[in-house]
Amino acid sequence: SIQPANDGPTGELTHIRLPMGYIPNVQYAPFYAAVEKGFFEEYGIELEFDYSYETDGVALVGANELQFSLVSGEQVPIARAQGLPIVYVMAWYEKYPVALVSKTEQNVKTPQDLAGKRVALPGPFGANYVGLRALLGEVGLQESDIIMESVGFNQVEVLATDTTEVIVGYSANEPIQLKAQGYDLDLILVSDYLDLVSNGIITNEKTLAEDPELVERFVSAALKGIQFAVENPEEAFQFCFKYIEGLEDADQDVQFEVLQASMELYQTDPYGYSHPEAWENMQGVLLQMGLMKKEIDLEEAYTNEFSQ
Amino acid sequence: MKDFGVGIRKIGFLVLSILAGLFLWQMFTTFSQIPSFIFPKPIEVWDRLIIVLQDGSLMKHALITLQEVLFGLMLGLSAAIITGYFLAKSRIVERVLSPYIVASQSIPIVAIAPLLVIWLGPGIFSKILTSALIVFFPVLVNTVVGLKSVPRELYDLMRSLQANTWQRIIKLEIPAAMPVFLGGLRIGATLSVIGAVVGEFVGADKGLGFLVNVGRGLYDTALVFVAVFTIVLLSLGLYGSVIFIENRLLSWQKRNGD
Amino acid sequence: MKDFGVGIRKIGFLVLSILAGLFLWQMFTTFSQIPSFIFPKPIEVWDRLIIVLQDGSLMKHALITLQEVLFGLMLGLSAAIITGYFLAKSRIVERVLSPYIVASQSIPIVAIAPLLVIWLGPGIFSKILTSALIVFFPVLVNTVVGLKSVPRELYDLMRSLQANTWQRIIKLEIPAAMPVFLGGLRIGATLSVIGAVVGEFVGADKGLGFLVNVGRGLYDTALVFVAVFTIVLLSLGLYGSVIFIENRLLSWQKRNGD
Amino acid sequence: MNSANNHPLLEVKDLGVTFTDDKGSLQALNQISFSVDREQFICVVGPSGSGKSTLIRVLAGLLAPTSGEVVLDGIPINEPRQGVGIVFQKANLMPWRSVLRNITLPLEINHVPQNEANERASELIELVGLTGFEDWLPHDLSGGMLQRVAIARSLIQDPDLLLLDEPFGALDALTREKMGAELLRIWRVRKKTVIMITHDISEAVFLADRVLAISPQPGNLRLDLEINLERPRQEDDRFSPEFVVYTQQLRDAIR
Amino acid sequence: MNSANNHPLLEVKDLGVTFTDDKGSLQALNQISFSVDREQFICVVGPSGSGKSTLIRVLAGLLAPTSGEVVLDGIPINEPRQGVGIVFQKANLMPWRSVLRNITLPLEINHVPQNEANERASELIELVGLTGFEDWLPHDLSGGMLQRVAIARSLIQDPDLLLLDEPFGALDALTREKMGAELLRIWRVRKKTVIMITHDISEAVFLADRVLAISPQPGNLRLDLEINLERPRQEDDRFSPEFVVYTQQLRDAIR
Ligand SMILES: Nc1ncnc2c1ncn2[C@@H]1O[C@H](COP(=O)(O)OP(=O)(O)OP(=O)(O)O)[C@@H](O)[C@H]1O
Ligand SMILES: Nc1ncnc2c1ncn2[C@@H]1O[C@H](COP(=O)(O)OP(=O)(O)OP(=O)(O)O)[C@@H](O)[C@H]1O
Ligand SMILES: [Mg+2]
Ligand SMILES: [Mg+2]
Repeated sequence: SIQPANDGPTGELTHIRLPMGYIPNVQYAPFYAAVEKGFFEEYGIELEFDYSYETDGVALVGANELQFSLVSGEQVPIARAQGLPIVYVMAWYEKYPVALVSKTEQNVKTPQDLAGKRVALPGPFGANYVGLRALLGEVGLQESDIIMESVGFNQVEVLATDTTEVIVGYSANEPIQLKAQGYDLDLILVSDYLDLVSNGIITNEKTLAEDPELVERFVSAALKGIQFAVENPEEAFQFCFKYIEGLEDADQDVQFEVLQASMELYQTDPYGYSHPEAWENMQGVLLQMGLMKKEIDLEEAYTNEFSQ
Repeated sequence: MKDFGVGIRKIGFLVLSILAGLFLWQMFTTFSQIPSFIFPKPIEVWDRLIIVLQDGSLMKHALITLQEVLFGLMLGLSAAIITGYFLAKSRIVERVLSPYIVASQSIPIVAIAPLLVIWLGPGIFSKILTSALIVFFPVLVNTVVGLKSVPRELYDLMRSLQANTWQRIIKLEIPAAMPVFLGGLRIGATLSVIGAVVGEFVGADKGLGFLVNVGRGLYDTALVFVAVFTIVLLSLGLYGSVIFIENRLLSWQKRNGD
Repeated sequence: MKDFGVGIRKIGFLVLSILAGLFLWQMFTTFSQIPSFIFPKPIEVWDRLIIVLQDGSLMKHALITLQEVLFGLMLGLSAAIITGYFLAKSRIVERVLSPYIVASQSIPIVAIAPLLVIWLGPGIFSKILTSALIVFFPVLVNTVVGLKSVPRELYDLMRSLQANTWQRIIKLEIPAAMPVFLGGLRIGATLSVIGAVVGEFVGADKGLGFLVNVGRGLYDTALVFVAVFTIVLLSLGLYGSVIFIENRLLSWQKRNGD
Repeated sequence: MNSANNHPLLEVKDLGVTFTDDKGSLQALNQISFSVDREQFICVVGPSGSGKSTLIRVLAGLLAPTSGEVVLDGIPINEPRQGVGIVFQKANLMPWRSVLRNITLPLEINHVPQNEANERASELIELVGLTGFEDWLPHDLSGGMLQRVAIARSLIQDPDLLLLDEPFGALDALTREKMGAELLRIWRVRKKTVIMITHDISEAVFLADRVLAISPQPGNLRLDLEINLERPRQEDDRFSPEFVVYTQQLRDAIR
Repeated sequence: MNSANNHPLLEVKDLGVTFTDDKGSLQALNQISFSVDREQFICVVGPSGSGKSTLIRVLAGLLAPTSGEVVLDGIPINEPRQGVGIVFQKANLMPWRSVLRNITLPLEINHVPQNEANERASELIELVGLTGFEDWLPHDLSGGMLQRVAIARSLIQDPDLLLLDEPFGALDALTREKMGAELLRIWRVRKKTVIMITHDISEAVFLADRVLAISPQPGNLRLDLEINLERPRQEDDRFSPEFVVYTQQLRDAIR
């Protein structure tokens, strides 16, 4: 396997633009750390963050306009089913990050308690919806057993104002913001009930076939960042300030908590590894939901070749 | 006979125009390097269209959006006409309200999305509002400009005939301001669709905007195109209606222009 | 002296209008049940404003957006004026192009975002384009309506004076179409800001739209408000510039209207 | 206005009108005083820009005088009044209305049923010689035809007081004479009061009981000339010595 | 147009104009033929709607005839020509231009330097009696003043052929006479050809070398009358027997 060049960058750096899927955020601390600590440079990569919409990243990688993207797990089977030649090459999260959040007075402790509740999510698409449906299916509930409300990305606001009873969100984001506002919450984590493929790095088949060495360099650097962040959360957090506008002025405790909560979801042993059963589960859920019309060959969808 | 001939010719132009578009599209997808999940071929979109037509889902979403658009258009129009009238008539009202009106135009909807959801719920109302909001301004401005273009001599005439306010509005101001006003309506009608669709993007589980979101989420670009075309069709339909009204109401001006 | 007095009064109205707005806002936040991370109080927004002013970040983003808006406005305006001229002159051009122009207005930007990124890159161009696109239509329509309102007799006059095309445009069509055209510009200038901001929402790492996104991501609602106000201010500035131009160019009409 | 009493129908007292704008001010009318009895036919002559149209606008209640007062039927005028028909110097037609609908506009405003309105209009259309042009739009008419539409419109309500600002300005000599004769007939039969601006002194003398001559800038009433020619007047009267004297007097007044 | 040869300046041959729209068609002019020599002063009279303005529009090259032909200086007219000055029946001023800028418009179009243009304009402004109103906008002028601006504008290029469509329509008798006299003077001194529409038969006879009388619908050339009164003519000529005969002939022609 490829070793970092000992004496720093020798030749030209490969420029990589990485779609992050969201705006600058502390959850990306491992990547910021990897850049700041020079890991990417060590592997001959000059990294540029791109905060466009998630699906853009998948499409652009699929079209070989870009080599890599950071995506949410369910996107990979969905996109491959549509013929996008993308391959998942590195798991960043082990646990599916979606959670159902409610104020404690609602008494929603288990998925069964959801029956008859008003559940708000951005809309019937994306990771939140997949997480919700997976959870409901796991405990034998139907979508019609709950009252689903599409509120856009305003879950925090609608829960805070009791416009709804339960929200679906990322466990490392919405609940922490709400707790910071002083609300007492119950969380139901999807990952407690079912293993699903979670966020990671994709590339496309062409890059994988023609330049596997680039993929290896990229994944290695990223993994080094993750490892660094896990071992030095405080320091990783400090790196965020350079990348996230307005972080100095935000509530830093909350933000640090966001980082810690995401770290609980990381895939650490081994770094970058994605579990085959999580893939099977994901495919099953997506097929059942009708988000995929036909089964795909999961072997082509991901590889653990680069995990460490 | 004559009118009929003109109608045929108009439709001929439309068909020609559409065929030319289809041809360019086919050429483009054939010769460019862009994969079809980013830019599908006409035939793929056609197949997808047949499917959503047969299962009725396109119709369902289109009707929802149409409903939002029509209500939004009505709301935006009424608000714009009434406000426009007072703005054109009173300097003070104009000075006090203008900044707020301009402000209301430039506030990005996503920025106030939480408030919309909290106040109006996740249903159809927030979409009607976003549609109305975007319709409002062009119609307002053209109402004001149109009213200001009413010849002063005709005001004198109406005054001398002791027309009351209502008659002055109906018999003078409305017909005289109509050409410019209808220009505003053209803009407003077209924008109303995009307003409703944007409202749906922010958060919805039905409507054509939602369908675009679904298509994007599933990398089903053909579906995205089907939804977009339906949106465009809706716009064209509304635009066509305005043109139809123009042809009716402004025939006196047409003769002049031609 | 007289003009000066009028200026003072205009500013007075603006200040009054803003104070009234602030008062309503304060009342609203005090008496409503909405928590301040959803709808902050004026003072919180003020504090946040001071911070981003001092660290220069507001300025930085505002300048980016301003740049996009100005380029977008220029691009949209030029395209609209040129197209509008030909549409007003030629029925055939109008019939063939109209459907595409209306279509271009109603295609949701997010639906073609990947294409924009592929063709224009993630930089400033896609925002200029979204801004230009939204400016285009209202200006176009009002250009056409304005040109159609040029009195036929004055065309006769210019013909009899053997004015060439260019002189006819400069000396007749531009001044005669100006009132309606400027109405379109008012709409276009206001929309240009929202166009650029929408472009930034879809994907950017600078600009005021991005700042709104950042604020929302951090649940820093005060920052969202600061960004939104800056956006509004930009719009008001552009709108004010158009009004300024109107006052200059249309003084001959003002006298009529008052 | 039908109250039969012996004070004059219209009294103009020390009327002054000054237009002011940023470029300064212009005194259009200065200290004009005259009064008009019921059923009189008054003509106003004066050079271009002397304030004739301005006077008509004040009498119509469309323009508030800067000084002085106008009393119509005992009540000071400050807004347009019922029973007054006006022909403006510009035809002032609505371009979106046909000849017929332009003429019936005043009736529409007074909620006269359309049938009746059309009937009354068709008489007047014949009177002004526009039969066959009922459905035409103003754009397609000649200058004189437009003016005739405006005249018909002013007559349709059978007003007691007619204010006419160069109603025959765009008419050819013959139509002009014919319309003048018609106007005289209407005036006599229907017992109207007429105040008419004309730039044709001979026409003024031929038609009027009294001719007012206004001098320009500021518009002063130079001459208030009673025309004592017997009625009905004949075309040949134009060559009578009195006629020539009246004409000469007026010419001199506005020179 | 300055080529001195002996064919007539303007030849109108079998000219016909028909307006057609959805409501049917209207024949405005029918088989009109006449010719105009260099430096002639022609007046055209005819009832309202007889097609006089239509004739002027054809002569100006603004309207293509439906049949027949118009030859100016040997070349058939199919577009406006250099050296022709036009006064339209409506003043046709640009409302956004001041009196001065309206008058200098033709010079602007011919790239005459502004200084020179202003100089030439100020002479004409004096001629039409608008000194002091140079910076006024059309909105603030009286009807007659607007027309005087239009006259000044038509003269500023010193055209060889003047086409005037009721140029004095909105002018009072005195101004009218004064302007008529000025026009005659300009015509004589500058050796122009003038074709002028008027609705005043006496004015036509007084001014013209020849008067054309058009009858209405369809407009036919009824009479082409040579006026053999000596020049310069005096106001008193109006009362001469020949004058009265001419007048009577024309009256009869257009009746
Ligand atoms: N654009 C047009 N379309 C249809 N008919 C027209 C048009 N212009 C003029 N006409 C008709 O042609 C006839 C002659 O019009 P024209 O303007 O030449 O008359 P004119 O002799 O100038 O009358 P006036 O003395 O009233 O100005 C009229 O019956 C008029 O309605
Ligand atoms: N709205 C106005 N603002 C400023 N000045 C005006 C306005 N209206 C008229 N005037 C001026 O008042 C004077 C008298 O105008 P008015 O229209 O009454 O003249 P008139 O006697 O009707 O002339 P004409 O016979 O040419 O129609 C003119 O000098 C004119 O410029
Ligand atoms: Mg007047
Ligand atoms: Mg005419």
